[in-house]
Amino acid sequence: MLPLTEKKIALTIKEMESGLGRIRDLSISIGKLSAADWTEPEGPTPYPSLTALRTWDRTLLSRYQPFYMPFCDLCCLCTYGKCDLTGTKKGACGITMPAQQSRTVLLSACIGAATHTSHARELVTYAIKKAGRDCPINPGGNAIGVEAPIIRLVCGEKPEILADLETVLDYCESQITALLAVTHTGQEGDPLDFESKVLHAGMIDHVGMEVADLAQISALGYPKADPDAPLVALGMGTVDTTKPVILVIGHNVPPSVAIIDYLHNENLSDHVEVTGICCTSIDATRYSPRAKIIGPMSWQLRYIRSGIPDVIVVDEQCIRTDALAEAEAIHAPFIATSEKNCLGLPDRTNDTADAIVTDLVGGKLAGVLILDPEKAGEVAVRVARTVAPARKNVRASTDPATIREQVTACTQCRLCQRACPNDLKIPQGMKAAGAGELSLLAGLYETCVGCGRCEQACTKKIPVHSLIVAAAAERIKNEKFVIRTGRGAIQDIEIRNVGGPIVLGEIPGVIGFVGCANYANGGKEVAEMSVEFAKRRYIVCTSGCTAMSIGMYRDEEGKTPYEQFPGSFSAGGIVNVGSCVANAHIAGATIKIASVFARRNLRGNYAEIADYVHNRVGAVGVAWGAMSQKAAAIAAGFWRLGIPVVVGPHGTKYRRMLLGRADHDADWYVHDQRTGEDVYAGPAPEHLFVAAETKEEAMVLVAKLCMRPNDTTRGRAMKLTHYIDLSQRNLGTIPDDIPRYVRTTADIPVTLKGEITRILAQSDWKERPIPDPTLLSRDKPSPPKER
Amino acid sequence: MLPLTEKKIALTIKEMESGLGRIRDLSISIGKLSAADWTEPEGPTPYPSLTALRTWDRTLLSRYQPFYMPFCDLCCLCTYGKCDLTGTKKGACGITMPAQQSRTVLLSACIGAATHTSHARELVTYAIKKAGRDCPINPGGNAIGVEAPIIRLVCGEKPEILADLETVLDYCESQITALLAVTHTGQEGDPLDFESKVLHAGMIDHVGMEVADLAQISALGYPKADPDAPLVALGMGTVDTTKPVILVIGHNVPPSVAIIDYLHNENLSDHVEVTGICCTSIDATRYSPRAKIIGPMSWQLRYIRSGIPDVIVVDEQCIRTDALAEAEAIHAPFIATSEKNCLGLPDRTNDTADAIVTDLVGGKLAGVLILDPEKAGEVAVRVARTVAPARKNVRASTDPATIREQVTACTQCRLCQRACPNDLKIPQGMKAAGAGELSLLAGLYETCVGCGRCEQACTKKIPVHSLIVAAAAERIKNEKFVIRTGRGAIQDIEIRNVGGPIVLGEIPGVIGFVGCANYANGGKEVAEMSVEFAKRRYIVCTSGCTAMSIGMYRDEEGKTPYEQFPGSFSAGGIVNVGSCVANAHIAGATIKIASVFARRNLRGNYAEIADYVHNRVGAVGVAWGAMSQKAAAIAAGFWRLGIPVVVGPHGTKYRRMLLGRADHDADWYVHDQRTGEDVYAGPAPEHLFVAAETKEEAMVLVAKLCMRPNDTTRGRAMKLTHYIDLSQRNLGTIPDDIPRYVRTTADIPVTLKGEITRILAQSDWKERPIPDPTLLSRDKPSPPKER
Amino acid sequence: MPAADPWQTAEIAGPKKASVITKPAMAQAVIHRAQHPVLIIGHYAATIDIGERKLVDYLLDLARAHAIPVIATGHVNRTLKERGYTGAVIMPAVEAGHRIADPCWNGPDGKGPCDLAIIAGLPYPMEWTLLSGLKHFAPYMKTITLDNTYQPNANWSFANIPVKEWQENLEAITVTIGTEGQTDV
Amino acid sequence: MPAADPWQTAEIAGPKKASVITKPAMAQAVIHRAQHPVLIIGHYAATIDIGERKLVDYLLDLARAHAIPVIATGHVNRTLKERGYTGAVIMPAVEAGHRIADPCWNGPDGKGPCDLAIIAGLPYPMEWTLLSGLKHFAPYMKTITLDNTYQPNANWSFANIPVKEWQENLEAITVTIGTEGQTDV
Ligand code: SF4
Ligand code: SF4
Ligand code: SF4
Ligand code: SF4
Ligand code: SF4
Ligand code: SF4
Ligand code: SF4
Ligand code: SF4
Repeated sequence: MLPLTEKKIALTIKEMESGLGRIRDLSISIGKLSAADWTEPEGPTPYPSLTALRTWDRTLLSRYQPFYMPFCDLCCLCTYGKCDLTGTKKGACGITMPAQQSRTVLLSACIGAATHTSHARELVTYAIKKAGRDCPINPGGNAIGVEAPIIRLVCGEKPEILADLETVLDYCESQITALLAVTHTGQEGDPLDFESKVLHAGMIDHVGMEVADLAQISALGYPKADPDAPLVALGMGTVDTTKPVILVIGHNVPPSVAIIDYLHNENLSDHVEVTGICCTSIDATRYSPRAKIIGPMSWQLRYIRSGIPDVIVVDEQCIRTDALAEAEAIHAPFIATSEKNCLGLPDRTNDTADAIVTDLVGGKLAGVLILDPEKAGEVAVRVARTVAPARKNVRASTDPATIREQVTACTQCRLCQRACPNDLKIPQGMKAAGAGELSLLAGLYETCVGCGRCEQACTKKIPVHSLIVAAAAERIKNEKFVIRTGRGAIQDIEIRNVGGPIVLGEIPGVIGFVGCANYANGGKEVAEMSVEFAKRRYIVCTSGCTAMSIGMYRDEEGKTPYEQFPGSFSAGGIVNVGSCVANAHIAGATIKIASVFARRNLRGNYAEIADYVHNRVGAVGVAWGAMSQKAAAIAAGFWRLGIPVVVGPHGTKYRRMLLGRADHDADWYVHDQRTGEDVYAGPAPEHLFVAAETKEEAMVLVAKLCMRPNDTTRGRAMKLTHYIDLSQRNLGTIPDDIPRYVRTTADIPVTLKGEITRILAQSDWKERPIPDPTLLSRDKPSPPKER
Repeated sequence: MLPLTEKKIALTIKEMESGLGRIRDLSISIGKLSAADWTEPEGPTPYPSLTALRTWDRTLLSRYQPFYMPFCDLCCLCTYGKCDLTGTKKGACGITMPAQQSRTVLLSACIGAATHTSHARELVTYAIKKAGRDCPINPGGNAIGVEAPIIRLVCGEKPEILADLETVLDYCESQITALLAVTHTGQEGDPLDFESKVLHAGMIDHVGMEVADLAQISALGYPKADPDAPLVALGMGTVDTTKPVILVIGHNVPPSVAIIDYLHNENLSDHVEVTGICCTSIDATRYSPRAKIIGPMSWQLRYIRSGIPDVIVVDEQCIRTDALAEAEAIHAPFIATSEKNCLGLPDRTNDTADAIVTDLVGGKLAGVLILDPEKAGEVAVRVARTVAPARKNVRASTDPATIREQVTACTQCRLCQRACPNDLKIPQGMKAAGAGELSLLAGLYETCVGCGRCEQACTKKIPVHSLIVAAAAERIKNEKFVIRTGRGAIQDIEIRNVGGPIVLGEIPGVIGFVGCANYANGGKEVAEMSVEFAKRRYIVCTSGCTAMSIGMYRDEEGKTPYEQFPGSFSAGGIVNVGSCVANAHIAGATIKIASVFARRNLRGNYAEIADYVHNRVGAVGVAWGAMSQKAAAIAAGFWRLGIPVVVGPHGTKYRRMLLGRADHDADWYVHDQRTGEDVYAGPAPEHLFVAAETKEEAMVLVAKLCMRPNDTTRGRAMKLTHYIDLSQRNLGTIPDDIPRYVRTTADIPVTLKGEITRILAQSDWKERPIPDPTLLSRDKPSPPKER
Repeated sequence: MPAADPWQTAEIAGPKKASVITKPAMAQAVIHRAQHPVLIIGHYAATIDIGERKLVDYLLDLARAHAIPVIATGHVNRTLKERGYTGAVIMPAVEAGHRIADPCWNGPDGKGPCDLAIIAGLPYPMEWTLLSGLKHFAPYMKTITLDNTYQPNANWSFANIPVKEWQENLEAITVTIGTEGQTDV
Repeated sequence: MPAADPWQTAEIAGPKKASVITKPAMAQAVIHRAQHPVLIIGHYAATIDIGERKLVDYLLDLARAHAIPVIATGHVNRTLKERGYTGAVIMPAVEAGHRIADPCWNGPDGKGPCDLAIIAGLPYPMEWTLLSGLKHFAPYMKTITLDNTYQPNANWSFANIPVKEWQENLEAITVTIGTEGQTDV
């Protein structure tokens, strides 16, 4: 039976006779979420349809134009193809290359939004089962008034209990279905309309993420908006390998919860190590700080191949699709737990734990599918405890001699390097290793993202990645770090406290480091960048794999960033909100600035709030090692709020940038709500989506992109100080666009007064007013209210 | 506000006091569709989850193995890529080539299912607006007892009113979202699990299609399961070009309905031609037989470029994405009407019809977006009537002299031919045309699918397609045909009548020609095939563009197949069910054979019914010019029912076939429900998805694939007769696999007794029992009941 | 070896591409070396003119000269019978591909797994996809196409060559087949 | 002209591929012919060794010899300044691509739309995608890369050549630049 049959119901009956004989004023509302006492007036676009925010999207897209960089000249999406779309050529369906690229972006964003939404559906269903339909949504107790800023903003609803979230998900699913339909051959043809739909998909993605994290925070007792969320162990070096070790990989926490619960109930918590990779591990530590985080997704191969895990449990998302084969190679029993990731395994859900344990321990089965988290949890623990003793003896580590022996086969053909996404100089490492010098090979460990493509390419079947890892064995032992686990949402009081400083400029920006840092050196670079900005007293937010990468770093005193900086949403804080779905809290924080601090109405009022955020909240997202479709969707959700996103060089593979033209003055006028006039406000922020080539370039960009038309002179001076300083240090020069950002002489940082005054004098700079800025034209009819 | 707030509610209260003071036995069920009087017991899998039918899928897939034919060596789905997956190489996420190909198929199937489901959502919302939430679902009045076989089978629900369909769509959307999530990087890794999910997507697609057609039939008064649905005009030659001409393109009928209504209300029906391309046109003729069908989607360029349409109205799906540019080229005002296809046009939904008409007529705007079908209808008519008189004078036709002039630029570089999906010998046509001989060029018209890629490739900018069309001007004038418009569902009485003959073999099979015939000669070939099988007294079903292609054909007496054969679901009938979404009725008919004829329970009883259909109903689908993602989803829906699908040579681009191995005897055992034994039943049907290279090969295959284990000896003899006869005529020989299909000597066709007895004698043939067949193992636990 | 592009411009395959047959001896050597070749003849072979003859005639010459078992796809068997060739196994091209990719299949003649598929006369995109299936999933065997269009997914293919050059090649291949193939390919 | 494959094996582009620079004169001719070339220098130029010098040194030779305006991407400007070159315009590579693709943009020096982009020193996949953007959307200009890896999306690129060969080419190009380019490309 559909969960629909249990949807929230509000029933009011004024008069009635029994047996349904007479009824008067019977009012039943189903799926009506908003609390009766929510008096906030409804804005123009609750539950927006595909085009309801098209006007706002076009406003953004006319400033921030797509620059397409096709990743293939062809389209192969239907059997008419492949079609050659080079240049101005059209496909058999009439599509042009710009439309094809934006269509591909939409497809990615749909996959991303679907992934989060489907995950949210799993979590809500699970949370309801665990805590009941009436379990209140509670991300932070009294500290939080606006419990679901994105849902309020997008859906115009105020969810109160878990069951309310189901209706929100119905909406998300219907939008995703419609958006996916748009990618069908012979539908949308205009690139900007595709882009508008990308933004819609991104917005839906954020709704889905918010639902997901609200559900698990509420039902599982995670830290509730807690700046002092516990510090937990991070890194392969933290694992006590004398104990049985369970590895969980993925994003959907229920199996991990079941493992932890089972251990607790059986008094085994001290006797088994629960270790995790990817977001599941963060969420496991939100549930129990005893769990250990191994590292980001790129740690999968190296950790499995270490032989340490005695049992591997996977759920969904970002799991290597060859995880089963890798587990088999180390003879670790394997448990899949998600309908979305069955890996061809026999479904043992309906068998007894005893029977399953027997088959796994006896080696009758290499792996099983168990679609019942509790059963999976019990089986995982029991199997781990049974197989561990024997496995401890066989854990193979490749010694230097073996490495040298294996590398001798290398012909220096360079195919491994040509397959490596990071173009790593593997052949040189092989050569040196052959000559007895392992340091070059070991050095690759830092930049290797563990994708295994090198091994696939090697015609000599050299286990390249394994050798790199083996050569780096010492470093790995020292992978002992801490990370502050996911705190969840931002408190209203925090928002109130920083609202002023952000506007005044004591806080020059809010920077979110999100996604995974899967790029050569990407982990180290996000750590360095976050420390740099935290030191400069920006608010640094992070989540997911990037949050782990930040933790894998030490300052001179050996402190990780989480030990060095507070976890509060305040100047100089490094705020780990949680797993990937917790990204919603970062977007939510910017929205809450409009609501809690500036008292704007959120309810179904998307365009106004996005306009507020875009013009006033100096937030920038950084997805350094951008990789998956989820990342595309997350970024799109930020774009629709007008928040710029910077990606690393690999991010150019997302098919397009959204770039402003600082040299087109006309693009940068805003309406001044005080005077009603259009005022040049400078290219602030200059881009909506831009790839940086290096960490140094990224930092300068980020500092620049934090500027907003609404900055006070004090705020602007502060932001310019950082921008100029970062530019001087990293690019060796004062940026040449300073005149665009100086509105009045009061904007000029005191320390640079002379220099900047000289620059302004050499340009045709004129003082100009500081507007009360908006991009919304009040004259134009508001978009139709649909759906 | 969500439509959810208006979901169907069943309320029962036994006792209560006013003011909600005391309530007893209050039962409210929301989204509960099934009529209270529906006593059919519920099967094991109502609303099946992603894995609920995995066991059934694996049963099919173990017989019908995927043979992957990668359409590209690479994967480019995330920014880790591109990854080289050649051979056994794995991508950076660990994926293998078979998994990647099946993942791509899943992506296509998701897009297809989303397209139908989103379309269904539009239609249900529209139908409810038009006819009310309580409008009964009525596909055929008293003639139909099982109103929604697919919904009953899949969802375990019995929908009664339009509102009931919304809950069904909620389910579809949630499944599509989950399935799409499966395509995310790092989820499913097993090819067969991907394939199982493809089948799930196909099943959902069929639910979506059924919802869509039930909604429009019920609300718009279409023919209701009417074998004598009207014959309507088909072909460019049928248009009265002296009148203003409106062209509608797409699939979503509301704008067409509005045009027809407006004409009717204004007494203009005689004064304006309503012409259409693609399914919208079929549905327009279901609404009003005065509307005219121009042809399949491949007629878009040729018809627009003829200059005949005075106004072009597009909705969604299968519309050339350059339709706006083509419309502009002939100065025909353009109206887009779908959120899914906005084409960058200004949204004028909230403006008055007067204002929009003025802007379109005055040429101020080339096109507009109007998201209100009624308004779009009015505007279309008024604009057409205003602009038509002037446009009649400018309609350009390219005369032979102009053609000869234009072809002189041709360098015989052959780039056009190399771009042509059908490898047409355009350069030869150009050469001959240059020499004054147009017949070669004109001859290409028959095989050209109007994709325009030739023009895109020509470095001399020769308008190749236009010249082909111009050269064929005479033929086009003669495109005057008729088609029996879509009748909708199949009546229960028809099912009862054919159930016996199908089992007895008087009717050797049910063949569905679906999709679009976009392949060189594809249209002609589907017509010939359907006539051939109708003559042989198979039941021929068709829909969509293929139904049009079948109509564009005449026998020696000049009759189209629709004039030659009846429209009833009976031996020798050619049954046009309607537009693409009406394909649900073809699948539905096979399900109804199990239900209405064989009295099996449908309710949530998928595996048993699919097993019935697979083993007993000799149905085969043919999608000759397979093209879009929808076609992939439709095919997958048939596969899950165990119905084989034959595609044309382009169909190999779907990335894989599902092929049986006739030479593996062990694959073809079925359980005999009478004896409990496993019995060799022959490879019947031999394949689930197979591409034929030619029409001739396809016909032999289709005849063979109609055989089923349950065939009576009389039925088998009849089927063998056709199989052998078609093979002899087309392949010049008796097939060598006859011994596999002859179970007892009674199976041997009388006319071929001697020959076949000889063949059997030369093989190691032995008589064997005819089973009461099933592939379901009663011993194995039934799949878990989830969701 | 000269570069070659897919005949249908957009049908790019990927990193692994067919070697171009630049002279008949290459093809001869490939065919000669095979223990269990199979010849797949598509229906276009019956209609494509090469000089006075059809493609199918050259292919049958080859089959007969080397006793190569034939799989007839489409409806080409009708033509084979007209030519007096009755030994072909009839099956759809994709079914042939599926079986050939199975290292346990004993070939159309039951004599053992195929180690070389010689393919010609199929519609270009169908041959392309079929060869792709074999390229990826039949690692134990090789493929060669004798069409005059470049098929990147084969192991060996002609470039896109004119009919005359094709004819010369085919004549050389079919005439001298059976003699030692000397060229290293 | 020899065939060339993308340096990163899987980065196949499509039907339109770069002509391979087989001798310095080709590159010279291309550069010489340009009215408004622009030189985009990526950050790797500062780290890649070519003999005793860095790639950036060759590129600056070129810029200086031909007075080609320079766009410095990444953080390479720091190195340019160390080399005494202060005239570079600093912008992210993708922003440079976006502007260059605009036929109304007057180039980094304001002297007119670019008709040739000379690119080197970017991360391979980033350069690949950037060149793809220009290939498709900047029809009025040409692109050449001076890296020693084949970039299929440029109009001209070296094949994947060893450093020594690269060095010889770069020396020839930068030394003789400004003299008549004679080779037909
Ligand atoms: S779009 Fe991707 S899968 Fe398609 S041809 Fe290009 S690289 Fe291959
Ligand atoms: S979707 Fe369009 S461009 Fe892509 S393959 Fe199909 S017809 Fe060609
Ligand atoms: S595993 Fe490491 S070295 Fe190997 S290809 Fe991937 S990133 Fe490069
Ligand atoms: S691919 Fe293998 S053999 Fe070639 S250089 Fe790399 S490690 Fe050596
Ligand atoms: S999805 Fe996997 S195979 Fe495809 S590009 Fe990404 S990492 Fe590579
Ligand atoms: S329009 Fe016709 S001739 Fe031209 S490429 Fe398409 S099918 Fe071939
Ligand atoms: S592409 Fe143009 S020039 Fe070349 S053969 Fe075709 S029509 Fe002639
Ligand atoms: S048959 Fe094909 S082209 Fe025609 S309307 Fe249906 S899906 Fe579209």
